[in-house]
Amino acid sequence: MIFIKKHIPLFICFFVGVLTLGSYYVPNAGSENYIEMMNKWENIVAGFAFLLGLMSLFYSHFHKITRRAPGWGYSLFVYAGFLLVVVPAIVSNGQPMKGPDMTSLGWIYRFVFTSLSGTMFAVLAFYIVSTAYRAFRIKSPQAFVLFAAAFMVILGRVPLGQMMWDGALGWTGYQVTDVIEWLMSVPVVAGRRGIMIGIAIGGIVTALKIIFGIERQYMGKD
Amino acid sequence: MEFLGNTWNAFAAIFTVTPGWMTFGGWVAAGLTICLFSFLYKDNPFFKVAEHLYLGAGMGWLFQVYLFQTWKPKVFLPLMEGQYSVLIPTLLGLSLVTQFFPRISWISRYGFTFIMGYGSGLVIPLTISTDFLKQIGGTIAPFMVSEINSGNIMSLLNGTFVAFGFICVLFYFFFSVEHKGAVKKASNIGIYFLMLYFGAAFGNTVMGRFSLLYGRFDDLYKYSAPDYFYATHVVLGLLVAYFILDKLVLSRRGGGQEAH
Amino acid sequence: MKNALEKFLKIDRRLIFLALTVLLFAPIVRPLGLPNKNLGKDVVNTYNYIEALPERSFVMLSLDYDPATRPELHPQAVALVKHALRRNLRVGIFTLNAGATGMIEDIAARIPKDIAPDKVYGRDYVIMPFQPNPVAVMTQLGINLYEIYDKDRNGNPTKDMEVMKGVKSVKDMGLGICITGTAMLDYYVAYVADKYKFPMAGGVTAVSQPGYGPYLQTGQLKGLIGGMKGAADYETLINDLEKGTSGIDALSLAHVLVIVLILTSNIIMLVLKYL
Amino acid sequence: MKRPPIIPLILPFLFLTSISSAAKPSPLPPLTGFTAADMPGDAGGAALLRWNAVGGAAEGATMEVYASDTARPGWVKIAEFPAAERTEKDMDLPFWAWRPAPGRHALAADTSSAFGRPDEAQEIEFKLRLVKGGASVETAPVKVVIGGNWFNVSRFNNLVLMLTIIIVFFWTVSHAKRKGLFIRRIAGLDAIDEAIGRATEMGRPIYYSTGIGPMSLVPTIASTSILGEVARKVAQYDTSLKVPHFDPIVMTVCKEVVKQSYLEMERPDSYRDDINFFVSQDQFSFAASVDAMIHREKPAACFFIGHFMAESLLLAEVGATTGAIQIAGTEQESQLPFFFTSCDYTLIGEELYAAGAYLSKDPMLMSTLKVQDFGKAFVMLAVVTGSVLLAAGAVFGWEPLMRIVGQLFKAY
Repeated sequence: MIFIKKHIPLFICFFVGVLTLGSYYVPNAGSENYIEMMNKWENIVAGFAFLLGLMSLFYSHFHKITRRAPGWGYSLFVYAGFLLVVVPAIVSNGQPMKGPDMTSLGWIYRFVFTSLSGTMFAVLAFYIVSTAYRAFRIKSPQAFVLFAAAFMVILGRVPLGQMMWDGALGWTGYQVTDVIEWLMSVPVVAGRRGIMIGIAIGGIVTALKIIFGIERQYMGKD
Repeated sequence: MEFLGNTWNAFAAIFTVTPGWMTFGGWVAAGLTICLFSFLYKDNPFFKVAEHLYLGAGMGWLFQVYLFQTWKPKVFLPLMEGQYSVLIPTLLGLSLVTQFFPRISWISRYGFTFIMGYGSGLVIPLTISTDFLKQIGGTIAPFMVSEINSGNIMSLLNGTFVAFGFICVLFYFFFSVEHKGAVKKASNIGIYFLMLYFGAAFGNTVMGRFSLLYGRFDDLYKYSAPDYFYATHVVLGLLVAYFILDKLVLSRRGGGQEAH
Repeated sequence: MKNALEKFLKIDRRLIFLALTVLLFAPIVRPLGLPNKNLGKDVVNTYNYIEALPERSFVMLSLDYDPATRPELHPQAVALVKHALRRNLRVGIFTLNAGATGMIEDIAARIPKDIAPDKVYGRDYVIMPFQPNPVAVMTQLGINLYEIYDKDRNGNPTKDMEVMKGVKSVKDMGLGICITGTAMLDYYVAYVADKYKFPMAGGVTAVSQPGYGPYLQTGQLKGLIGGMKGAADYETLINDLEKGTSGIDALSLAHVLVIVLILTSNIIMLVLKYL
Repeated sequence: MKRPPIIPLILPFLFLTSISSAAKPSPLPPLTGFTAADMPGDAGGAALLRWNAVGGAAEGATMEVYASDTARPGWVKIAEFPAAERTEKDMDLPFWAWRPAPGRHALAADTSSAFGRPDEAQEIEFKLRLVKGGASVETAPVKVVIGGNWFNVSRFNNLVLMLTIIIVFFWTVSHAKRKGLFIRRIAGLDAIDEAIGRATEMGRPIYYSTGIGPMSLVPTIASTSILGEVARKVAQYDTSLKVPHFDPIVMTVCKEVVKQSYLEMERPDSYRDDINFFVSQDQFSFAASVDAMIHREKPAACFFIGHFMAESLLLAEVGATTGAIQIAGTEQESQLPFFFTSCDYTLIGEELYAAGAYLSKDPMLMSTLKVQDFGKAFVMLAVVTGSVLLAAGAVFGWEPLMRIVGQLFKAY
């Protein structure tokens, strides 16, 4: 049983991994046909991976409701929200627009989904301002450099900031945008690239571990 | 059969979007937006309801997109046309779901290994070329100046600066030698390059988050118009009334707790 | 004095929230009307690249953003569609983000209305359905896109469409642009641009914009539109001002507020420390 | 598509130099040195055409390339470009796969859009046509068999690098298991000691959050090792520790880790099961609840180490306003600026992994870190020598050197 439960999946991983890896270096028709077939299949498999997210959300809220966990009443709204989209979607056959007219699905998208998901992250703008005042401390030379770069960018991105720069430092002949462009194309490139190399090799090592069956966490416990 | 058809048509007719619905939409949008913003004052039931609705509605939207744009055209229709080879990826995909049933969860490994092996095989050579070889090539490219003139002096200077900073940052993240002497100096310079990067990122994040807020405010402003019967004003007023009432009730009970 | 300053430093944050609300809402009600100058270099590069494409070139527009980043990215997408269609290029709209389908629908509804009323679906532009596996789709785009995109979003076969004439893979396209609030552009750079030597540009949120510096320096990306400022710049370039321009104008006061707040609190800290 | 008149085959031999076969006398020089071969390193469907430059006559002239599938006769124009372009030097191939000759042109002629790309080899005929004004000259057709190849030689540098990484990886794994590997101590760990010391003096609790990542993420794994170290110190000094959780599985793991640390310090009596507690699986509710707790209890030290997203802002701010020593660490670049400005010490990206590996001595974490270090060393060396060689090549005009260095670090 362990053969079916563990060894075959690991072999599939190794086999598919090595063939796919090889397809980058081997250009011939066989390799191209293989990768074409895999692309089509993987696209469909990934289409079902979405069910994992859906089921785990439903499962955890179902659990909350049945156990009457604190705040379980809110969990009902998860299902309500789901039906609020799916029922109109089925009625309008998945079309948000029918010619020039909006369907009920389009209505839900514009007025419910857009406002909800747009606002969730817009709230952060407020926390940035309060952090700027209450927690942004220039207590070391490094923090000062960080602030100086942030200052330039915050100021230079908006028309009012550009006007202020022109008024105070316009005589230098440099626009604030020039400073930002230099910042973005020189020190930022160096900093980001330094971080990138480590991440890149970390990613390669993880991928190697997966192909060789060393990393198996994604498979779940035995 | 005809009865069923009629019932369905009557049901579907409820979902016809009329101008009245469009106005009502303004109220819904303004209401949900303000409920979420109310978290800024303090955590409250309206925020929680809207937040849970968001989770459900988001999943619902994804579900219908997958249903109509992936499962139907990529699985259902080909099967109807007799292309049974689609069954292989479909079964592998469905195997993922067994993860939720502990006794047969091992079946999901077939799907997972199929995805992970493929993804890992693809990513290795591409990372080497995109994030490794090309980044080295890009760093040294400015040194290829065949003749010195004022134009490429700047690019040479900037290129040197990038290469120097790049190496210093790499020293900062180098863990195999003790940070002493020259290595320490280099890594200390490296951290300033990182700070410039983070500073620029901070500045841009400010713009990004404010843009999102602008988008919501812009919508709220739209719904505060007379065409929408002042939806924003009314909803906001109702919520403020709730908080005042809430505070009064709490203080009568002997003081509540503010979040902060 | 010291006590008062300390108190001022620990002021209720809801007052700061209120200040931001006022400073961001006021310019929406009454715009400042400041001109958007100093266009970004990477935005201009994107614009010039599209300007230099021969007529009827195929431009792949991968719109991979959802409503959460709409204020930043939707104006970029609209401006790019306008520019490409008005330049008489063929536009293929793709998406690898399920949340984006509604935003694409919005653009689709606007094309016959005000973006380019003379353009015909199927001849000048086409909209493809959402596909769930980005890396598989990208790899296939470089070989033969019809194996995955055999039908458009309405279920019509794509192969015989006039807009797709002579287009089999990214090698037959003039430019690819990915507009995204996620890491999709990174995938496009590695899986399509570098692997198949395909010119790509990007439109990203301001948050992720600095991270693409290395790709721009090496030329792996031909151009980049970053955040609302990028959208405003692009609108200025195609001379058709819309939400991006009015947005960047409205952000002015709030940006200055942030700087004032950081400086005030740090000056108070200094005073407290040395007084 | 315009189809030129079919010209009788004069020389039906492969790779034969042809002579001009224009019917009427023309001012254009004849096209010479025309050869066709299979394009190396491709999936099939393309041929490598080479011909001699026509000198001054190229000015304003256009080169047209025609192909014909011998199975289905009939000429199809597959390419058209200014005659002065596409020299052998312009070919986008590295020096180990391509040796350009001066005064020659070359083209990778792709016939797949004209004739498709069958899986087996196909026989294709090619000819060139030089057009200038009304005049034109043609080469005789040349036949060639084209097909797919087994190795894309231009990706050789990539292959070598990949094999090197695999070898280094297995070497470090075996070394890490047998002898262990050296990793320097991260400065941030001293900051952790200091923070715990201060909390002991003040008699206030310590908060530690592992973030919102699941157990499968490396930052979460690293964070649990750091939590183990923190718990050891806490047990030693008998301070109070609180660990709010987002993910129930991470909580289970952390309970074990903390319990183990208390046992190691021989303080099992001080261990309480409620050190680790579950808060909420919702990003913002989690942040709001933890904020409220920190605000109420005013801890002496807060640790935010692991995978953090937008909640980093909310958490770091409240700690800063209550005056706690804050130590943060995350791999999320977009959150690092907030942590850096509002915390006393921040572990940046890989530093977090290194701290985790240093404390746990886990061979897998160690080996990954070592391969990363190897890669960084390689990059540093490549950048330094590469830029010196390129600059030297530029100054002294050694063109081949510049070409070699440039192409070594290019992806094809």
